Amino acid sequence: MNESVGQLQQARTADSATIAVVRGEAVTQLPTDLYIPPEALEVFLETFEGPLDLLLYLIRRQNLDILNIKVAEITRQYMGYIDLMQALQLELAGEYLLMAAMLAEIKSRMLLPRPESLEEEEGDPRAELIRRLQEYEQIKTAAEGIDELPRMERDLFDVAASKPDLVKQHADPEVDLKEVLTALAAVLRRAEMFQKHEVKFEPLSVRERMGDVLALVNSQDGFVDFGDLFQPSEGRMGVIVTFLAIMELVREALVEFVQAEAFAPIHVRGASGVVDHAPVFNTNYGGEADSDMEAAVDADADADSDEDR
Amino acid sequence: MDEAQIQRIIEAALLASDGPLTVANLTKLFGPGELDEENATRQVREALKALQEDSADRGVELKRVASGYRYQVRQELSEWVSRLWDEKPPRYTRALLETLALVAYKQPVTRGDIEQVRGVSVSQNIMRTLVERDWIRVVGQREVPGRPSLYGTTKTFLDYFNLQALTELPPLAEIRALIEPALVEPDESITVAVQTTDDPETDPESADVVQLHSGASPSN
Amino acid sequence: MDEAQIQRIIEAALLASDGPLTVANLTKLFGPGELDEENATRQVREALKALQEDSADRGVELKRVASGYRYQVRQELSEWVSRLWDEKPPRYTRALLETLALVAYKQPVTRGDIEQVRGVSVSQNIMRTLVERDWIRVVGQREVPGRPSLYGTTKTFLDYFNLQALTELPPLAEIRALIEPALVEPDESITVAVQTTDDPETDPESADVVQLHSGASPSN
Repeated sequence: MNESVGQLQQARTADSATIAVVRGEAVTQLPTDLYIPPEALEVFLETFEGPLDLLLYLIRRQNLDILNIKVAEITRQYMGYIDLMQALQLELAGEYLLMAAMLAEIKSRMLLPRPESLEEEEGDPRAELIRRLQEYEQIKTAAEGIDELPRMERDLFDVAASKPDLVKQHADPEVDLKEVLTALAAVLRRAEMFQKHEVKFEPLSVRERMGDVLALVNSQDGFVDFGDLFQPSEGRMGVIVTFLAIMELVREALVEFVQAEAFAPIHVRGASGVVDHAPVFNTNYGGEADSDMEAAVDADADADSDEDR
Repeated sequence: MDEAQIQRIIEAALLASDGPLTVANLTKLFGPGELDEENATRQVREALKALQEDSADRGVELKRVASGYRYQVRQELSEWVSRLWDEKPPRYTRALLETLALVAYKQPVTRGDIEQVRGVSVSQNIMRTLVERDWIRVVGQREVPGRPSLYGTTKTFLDYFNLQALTELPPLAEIRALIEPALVEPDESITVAVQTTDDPETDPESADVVQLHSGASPSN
Repeated sequence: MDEAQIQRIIEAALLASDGPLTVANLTKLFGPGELDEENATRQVREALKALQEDSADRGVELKRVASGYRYQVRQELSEWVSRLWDEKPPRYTRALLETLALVAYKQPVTRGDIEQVRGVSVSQNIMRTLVERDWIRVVGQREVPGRPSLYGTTKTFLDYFNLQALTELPPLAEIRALIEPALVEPDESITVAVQTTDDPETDPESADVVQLHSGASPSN
């Protein structure tokens, strides 16, 4: 019997006179190999995490190899505890009784001679118990290992400096091009439900150039030399696209041509909405020609040819 | 206890504490005999001074405030540090994305043109947002009553979506295929999925699935 | 941006942040052009390395854990720093630690698996505590009748125990080691903490801890 249990027992005997205990001596009512006084038994029991833990303790206390359990002896001790707990009317978890039954069964099987064939079939009745004990001890050790790891709040502490005044930053939403295309698909579906005619789109190259031309015309006080709209460096394709863009702008009455007299320089200006200059280029740019023009572009430029009609 | 250790303890305590600590608070951290009994306060003050000098060129500085000493992040770094708390940017509405798509594919267009195709009115707000983002711009006016603005896309728009020119946008045929998927070959269809929000935490190095080796030496 | 400034910003961010930050988090703090576009990650890693070296002799250390980098008080200074608080750090029962160990080493596991190994029922309370601390979480269901939840550990668990990955857990003892009697010292004692229920006056150091000596040596 050790000191702390002794102290505990002394503390407890003050209000519990059921069993007299002499310090350092095993109590007569208890099995001789139990070194725990009954007063301490409840605390003792609470220190175990269950029947496997208690069994492990009993085995370790005898310095026994798990593989070499003297089942009879361990069973006797284990039963001793169970009896004692019941005698003291301690609340006993069902798992302890289950283990008691298992131990009793193993013990009886060890004692009874069995036909060899059956023995081979079922193996050592202790094997399952040993496996469980090993598995449990492994986890018990692992839990102790985790408990020893340096951890926050006990061995390590989080640190923080006080924050500066935060600068409120406004971020623009991110958009994936696919989202834009999905949105377009949705709007096209809707448009086709509501409208008889197909929504018509010009080739994108022309559309883009239309915007550029319009912006250029408007940036130059709405008056630009026709020739200045073309970039010879873009080559034939570029010139055609620009030309188509100007034609389309004229057709949509967004720009108009101005020529002072025959063979004079042609100028392009933002449409005024009022036709007041005498020689104005023909703005009656028909739909048929439109398709021809686009066909021309398609024939020349692969990049544009896949545009939907 | 040597000065370096006193400084280490004070630095650690100031950073671990939830609020500022006074010289008295700090002095109490030391056990009997760890500071000179007569000079304890002076020793702590000297350590604070040394730590203050030491932090002169660092990201945090040791400051004395009304209720004691504390480490604080340098105000001039707040521009960067603030980004830790940046709110996720809001997402654009479907109406805005549709409007943007129509400007891109049908430019130059007026708001009225867009409304006609979408079948619903386009709020001035949407146009303003797109202009402020510098994705669309006014390229002119249509000479009809009211002289509505004509919109086109900008260079910024192309840059944002990583396009050299509008012609790099998928042709409308592909967009239409999104409506009638049956018409395209399965492996030709472009997969269009709205990106789910990315998890900014994701670090490829710290995956959740880890192999457990029992007995193996821990990897770095 | 020069290295010193990158280091200052990263140090400030790590000290201002409420939790660990990944390299990706840190890289995002910088605006366009502030880091080399191609080497941004490497620059951040180098700054972290420099800060780690720089903190070698200070009160706090820069440590990498599962969910990123964080500054923390050096373990050897916890003796002093813990005096800042009156409260004792939380203690965990053996039942909780064994349950945690089973989830950590055998994940994914069901409550039934845990009960099987421990030989006793696992209280709902323990599972709830572990989930609320965000140390374990449900990672799926086992496809058997009743579809019991499968549990696994989280990054928060690793962070709390100062680990980068599960592989850093102490290796599970070999089964063979368990059955060598030589490993058990005769007078090895089991220290067991018994949780008291409600008496706040009780000093945990005295009454609640019972020494159970497995050896036979009687004390005087």
